[in-house]
Amino acid sequence: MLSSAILTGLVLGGTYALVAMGLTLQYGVARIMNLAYGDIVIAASFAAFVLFSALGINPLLGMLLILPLGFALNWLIYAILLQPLARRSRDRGRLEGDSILATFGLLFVIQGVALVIFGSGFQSYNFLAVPVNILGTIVAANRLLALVLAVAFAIGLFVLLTRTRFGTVIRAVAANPASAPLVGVNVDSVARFAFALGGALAAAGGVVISMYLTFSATMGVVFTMKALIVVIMGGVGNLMGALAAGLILGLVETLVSTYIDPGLTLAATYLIFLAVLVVRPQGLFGKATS
Amino acid sequence: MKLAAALIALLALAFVPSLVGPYPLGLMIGILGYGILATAWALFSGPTRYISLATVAFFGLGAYTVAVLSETLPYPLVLLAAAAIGLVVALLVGLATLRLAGIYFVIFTFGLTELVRQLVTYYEVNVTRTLGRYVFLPFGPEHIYWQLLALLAATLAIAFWVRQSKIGLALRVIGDDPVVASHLGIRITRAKLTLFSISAVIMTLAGAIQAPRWTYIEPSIVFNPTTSFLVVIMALLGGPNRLFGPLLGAIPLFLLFEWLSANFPNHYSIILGLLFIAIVFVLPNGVLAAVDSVRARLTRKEASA
Amino acid sequence: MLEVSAISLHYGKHLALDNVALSVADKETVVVLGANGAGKSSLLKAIAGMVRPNPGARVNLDGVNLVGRPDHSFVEQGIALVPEGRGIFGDLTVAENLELGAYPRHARPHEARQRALVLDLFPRLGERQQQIARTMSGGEQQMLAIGRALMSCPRLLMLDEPSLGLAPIVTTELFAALQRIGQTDIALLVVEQNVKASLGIADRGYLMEAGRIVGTGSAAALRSDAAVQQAFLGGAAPTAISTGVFP
Amino acid sequence: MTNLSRRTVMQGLGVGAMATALAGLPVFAQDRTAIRIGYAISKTGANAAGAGITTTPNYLLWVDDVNKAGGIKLSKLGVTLPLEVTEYDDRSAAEETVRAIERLATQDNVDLILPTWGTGANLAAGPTFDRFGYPQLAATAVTDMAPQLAARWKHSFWMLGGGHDYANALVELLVKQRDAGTINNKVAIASVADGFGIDLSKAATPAFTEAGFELVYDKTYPLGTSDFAPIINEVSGLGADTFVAFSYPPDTFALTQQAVVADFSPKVFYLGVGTAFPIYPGIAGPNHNGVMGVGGIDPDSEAVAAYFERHIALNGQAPDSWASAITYASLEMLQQAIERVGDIDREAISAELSSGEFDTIIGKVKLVDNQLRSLWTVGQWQDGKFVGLAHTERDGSRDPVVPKPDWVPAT
Amino acid sequence: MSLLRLNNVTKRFGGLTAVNGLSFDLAEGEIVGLLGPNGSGKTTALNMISGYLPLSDGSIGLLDETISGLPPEHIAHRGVARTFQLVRALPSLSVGENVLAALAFRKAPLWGAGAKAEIDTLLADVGLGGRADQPADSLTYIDLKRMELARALASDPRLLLLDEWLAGLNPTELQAGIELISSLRQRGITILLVEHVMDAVRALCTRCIVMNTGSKIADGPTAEVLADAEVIRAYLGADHA
Repeated sequence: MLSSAILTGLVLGGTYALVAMGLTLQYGVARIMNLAYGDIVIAASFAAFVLFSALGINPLLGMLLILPLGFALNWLIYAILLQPLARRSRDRGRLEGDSILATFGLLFVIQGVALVIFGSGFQSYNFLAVPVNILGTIVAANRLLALVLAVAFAIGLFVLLTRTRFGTVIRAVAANPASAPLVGVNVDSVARFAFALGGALAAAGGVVISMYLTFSATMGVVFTMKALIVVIMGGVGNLMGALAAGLILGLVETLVSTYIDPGLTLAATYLIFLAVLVVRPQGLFGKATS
Repeated sequence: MKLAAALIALLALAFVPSLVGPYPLGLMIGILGYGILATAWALFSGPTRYISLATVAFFGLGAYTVAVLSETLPYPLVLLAAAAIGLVVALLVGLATLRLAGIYFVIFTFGLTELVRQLVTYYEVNVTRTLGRYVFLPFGPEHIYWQLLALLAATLAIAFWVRQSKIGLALRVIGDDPVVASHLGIRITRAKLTLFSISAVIMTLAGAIQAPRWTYIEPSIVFNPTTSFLVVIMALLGGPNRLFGPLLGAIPLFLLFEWLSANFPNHYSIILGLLFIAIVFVLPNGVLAAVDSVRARLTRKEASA
Repeated sequence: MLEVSAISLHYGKHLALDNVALSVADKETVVVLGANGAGKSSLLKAIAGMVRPNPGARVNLDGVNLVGRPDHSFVEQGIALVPEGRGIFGDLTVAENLELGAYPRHARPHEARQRALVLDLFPRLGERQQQIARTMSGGEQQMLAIGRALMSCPRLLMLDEPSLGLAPIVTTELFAALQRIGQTDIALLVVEQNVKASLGIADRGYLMEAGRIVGTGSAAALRSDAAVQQAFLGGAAPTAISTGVFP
Repeated sequence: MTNLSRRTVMQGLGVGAMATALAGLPVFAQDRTAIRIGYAISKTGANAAGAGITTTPNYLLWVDDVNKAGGIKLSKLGVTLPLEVTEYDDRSAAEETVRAIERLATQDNVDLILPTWGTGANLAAGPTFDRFGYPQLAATAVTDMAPQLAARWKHSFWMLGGGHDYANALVELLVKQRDAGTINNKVAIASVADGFGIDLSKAATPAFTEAGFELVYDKTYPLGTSDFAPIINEVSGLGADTFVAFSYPPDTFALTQQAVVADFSPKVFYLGVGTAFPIYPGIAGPNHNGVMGVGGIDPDSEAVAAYFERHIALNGQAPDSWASAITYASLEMLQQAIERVGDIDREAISAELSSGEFDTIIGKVKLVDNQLRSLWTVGQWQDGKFVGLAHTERDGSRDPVVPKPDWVPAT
Repeated sequence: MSLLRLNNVTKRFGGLTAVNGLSFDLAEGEIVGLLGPNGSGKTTALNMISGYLPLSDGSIGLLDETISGLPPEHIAHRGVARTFQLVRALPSLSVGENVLAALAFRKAPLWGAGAKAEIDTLLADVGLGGRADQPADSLTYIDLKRMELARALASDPRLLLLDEWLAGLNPTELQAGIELISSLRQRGITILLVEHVMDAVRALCTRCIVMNTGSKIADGPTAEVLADAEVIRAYLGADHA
């Protein structure tokens, strides 16, 4: 029972981590507090849905198309919409305020376009809803996929960030963008790349969750908030933090549901989130600022 | 002189319900509601720059207090109880968030709102076995309007007083540099808690007063996180560090929402979103700052002419 | 090598630089002296491309005007700046900071050579390769900042008050290191308040006041000039400079 | 439209008190070129999905049907007039709903106002409809308070019953199955902690207990839950032949998927809102067969079949098999009431709605104390249709298939 | 009687001991230099005195009272004011408001008209006369330092902690700065000065305390301390001895 609950929790946590990972990159490196993040996730879900139901393209193959599209779209969003704001305000507080306002607008635009195209109804389809038996616990393959992808992305990005020169450049921009030009780093293009990569990860999350979650055009904000919770709990800009926080939230939710009361799952996740911040104001893996 | 003008304006506004129809009155109620929330929000968040998303937590608690107590207590006592509950929760929240800053504070306050909503839901579902509650108070829109008008006047008066007072200066110092603040002898915790509580009590009352307008209260109605976001946007748009800034942010935005949802019900989202983006680019420092700069340009032109 | 002319810069309404011109020859060490607020830092930032001067300005490196290019491209042309406050990547290790120093394309092939040079100049950085930069002392951070700049194979290295806040013994070490750098192919442009020490390693100097260059001369001449002695080594009112000692 | 709204905004600024006074003037018959219908509906926000399935398409269909047929005949005025629509987005907020109705009633002076989607919003709108004397045909509100509300607001009509109706019908149906020996005595219930789930579970829990069932699981889960593995895992080990979820659409779909994955295939699998949605068979695949849920239609009714066809033709999607038909029927009632009154006299129309008998796609309908009592309460997917098994007034046209077919594992 | 007494003051950050068993006394009216290499623990010591950092061990007394363990605002109210190594202006306030912030929250607060006169006096004292209404973020580096000093003085301190207040000044400015600090002695303010500018230390300090790697290595009259062999080895270097 316990092992089953833990496994189920980890699988759920994988979804949370997967959805949050792109946001931590966008916020940590490009310093964009992206309130439209969840709508990118939903947009990718719709794309996967269309490919699957209209063209019969397997979502896993669809990902090969949707990920680059997500990258390109977010690249454009940054270049057109956010880069001027970032240039205008080199200090962090100002950019935070501006990016909240601008991406709040973007949220409505993406949601509005989705509403016009797809209407407001629920969309859902089934893919990979096959049982996988792990140590006697049955989990759905599509949910397991989310966990596997979350772990793979986290490790892959971790290696990219810590073991390559380009990764060091990205971390340098994240830590001290004002100094980056001194070593010849084009902050704009690194931030744009990080934002676009974050967008591609969001798209990956969107494709995977569309295989098992019901979604609608107006649901993006749900994912934005969940992702923000995970990112903040893990510590801004920290991929491993996002992974850990996602898994912890999944575990807490499942354990509370199994052993206490399903009615308290969300209360428990918020409680654990708040408790973490009260004890560690910079998040699980964040650096103390002083 | 200014005081007299303010009182005359207040008096004039008090006669609005007898002059206009129900729909304009409804608009005024909406504007007052958001104007109060935005002004109260800026009371704390303007000088300290702590962006709080807990607005709707207090708003919702106010509404729920009315829903729970309106049958058993006389109305003034219900409002008093709402204020007291808002105060207690504000103190708890304030103490919990003392060490948080920046985005951590923002999302913490959001999480807190959701926690309050979840706990209220759980309590209602498992203890009272109902979710929605009904508020049948004998109030028409004009009664709600008058109460909101009084609350807005009080909020502006408090905001005015805070700006003149030592505590207002203390908050600005804290917002700039809390380390310096403490070394100058400012009791940071006390200053922050005081203003956060005042702001929260006002928000709670705003929720309490508007509850009878909906008849039916349930968590998804009164703890709607969109409200918190809108309040932040309105205050930022108007300029959170000016007395009338938040109010002047609330009015055009509210009317804009109304106009768009009426004229473009099917493309509301897209147009609104584009307008938001345009605002960020065109009015980078808020409406009042833009008005100021236009005025400055005009005076310069006059001077040179 | 470096010819700067007609640099003016506004911060809002404030005129920080007023039609400044200066030059640095190959391998030369040049120091800029002046009161706080005279515009020395702004000048270095303008030359390094960190701020964009008013139209008409020229920052010519071997005859090519760099003004208007993006900020990050200046270091690729061979102009490295060690800014005030050092600007190191505090969250990264010493080794990573140095690695980033060699990020400009032209510097990458020479990374190993430059690292050897830096570690020879500042042996302490070698001992601390894996340390997080932020946790080092002020003197070590300054060395790292200089080392990182050297990693970019600069032709011109600019330093903004490198000795600020450093203990006397570290200041001595620092100027010794700068002197060694000055003896290589690298030209130095230094802004300093430590007039004695900086003139000690410099070939030439400029005097700045209120955003303008008000005088220039060889280091030896400046050192021995009575008016400079008075203005910068105690006693006289700053107006002594503005009377134009070195027309 | 644009001019009107600009004027409205001006008034909001407190400038146009005069205009408001003028706007109160009655519209004379000879000016009339259309019957003006207004509604505020959730096009964005949390309620948009529900409204987009059940409410908006039916409003569009009804307007289309009426106008294609030439309009509504106002015999007292001697004209037949088409419908003209003013629509707003209430953004899923009660405050907006209330204000939009004020606007429709006093600013736009529409002839009739159609209600928004959802229980909470309809309750919130109640006093405002009442204040302006507009009939409110609440077709998507489930509340046990309906009798009291109908008494309080004379112009309100509650078309979808209360939690007790659905819970009792389900229990009654299951009692028969148990007594026949088809299912065992154990029942597991999971309810969404939101208005609908609580209303139903509050009614169902005592009903099951009184009927002698053993409730092996009876818990709520929060709105917005996305993973039901813990609940399904726990319930599957409890030996209940009957699983009941008073759930919302996303939960309904996720519960189905999870039950299939976990191979938890109880003999009775009953889910709340969403089972009756046209996309349910698409999501559940072959496994939709035999799943029970709230609502239902009469599969043998030609009127319903024709309604489905028209709905698909206009909206590109099928209606749901619960509240959609009720919504459409409520509009037919409204239309017939108007024609019988022969004028836009809202008092008379309300009175007719209260007392008259109407011929609708769900059959002959007569309200009892302003409530529609003739409702399909339990439905089941059989042969591609969500057929009604239990009805508040007549016998079910179909027998329940119990046990339902075993899940077909996904491939 | 001593004004300030540090007794075995120790600060550990994780495994690192930044200040190790530091003890010294300051007599009322003294100007004392606190010297030492970068990273030797001087600023950490100041931070503990002002209450910004809690002590790991030891105690700090001001007059007869133990102040260690008190928060900064309480220590400020007992008469300790400071400046910061990197100037910390309050950028969104005006110059005058920067000073007012100290006046308004000190132990004997000033507010309103009385405060205004005091602001003008203090600003004039540091050479910023007539600039009260200017925004603080428009000041140059040296003027920010002046403003920060005026703000510290506005707290009406007994003990003033100056953390490299003279750093980054050119020789002329330095001369003016030294005179300004020297004039504070006449107000009866005791000053503890962390400084690397030896000319200033020699000109101002009657006594110096030198730290190295967290511990005190010398304490005595300035001339003696600066001639001390260990101080020369660890801090001054042969050139500056």
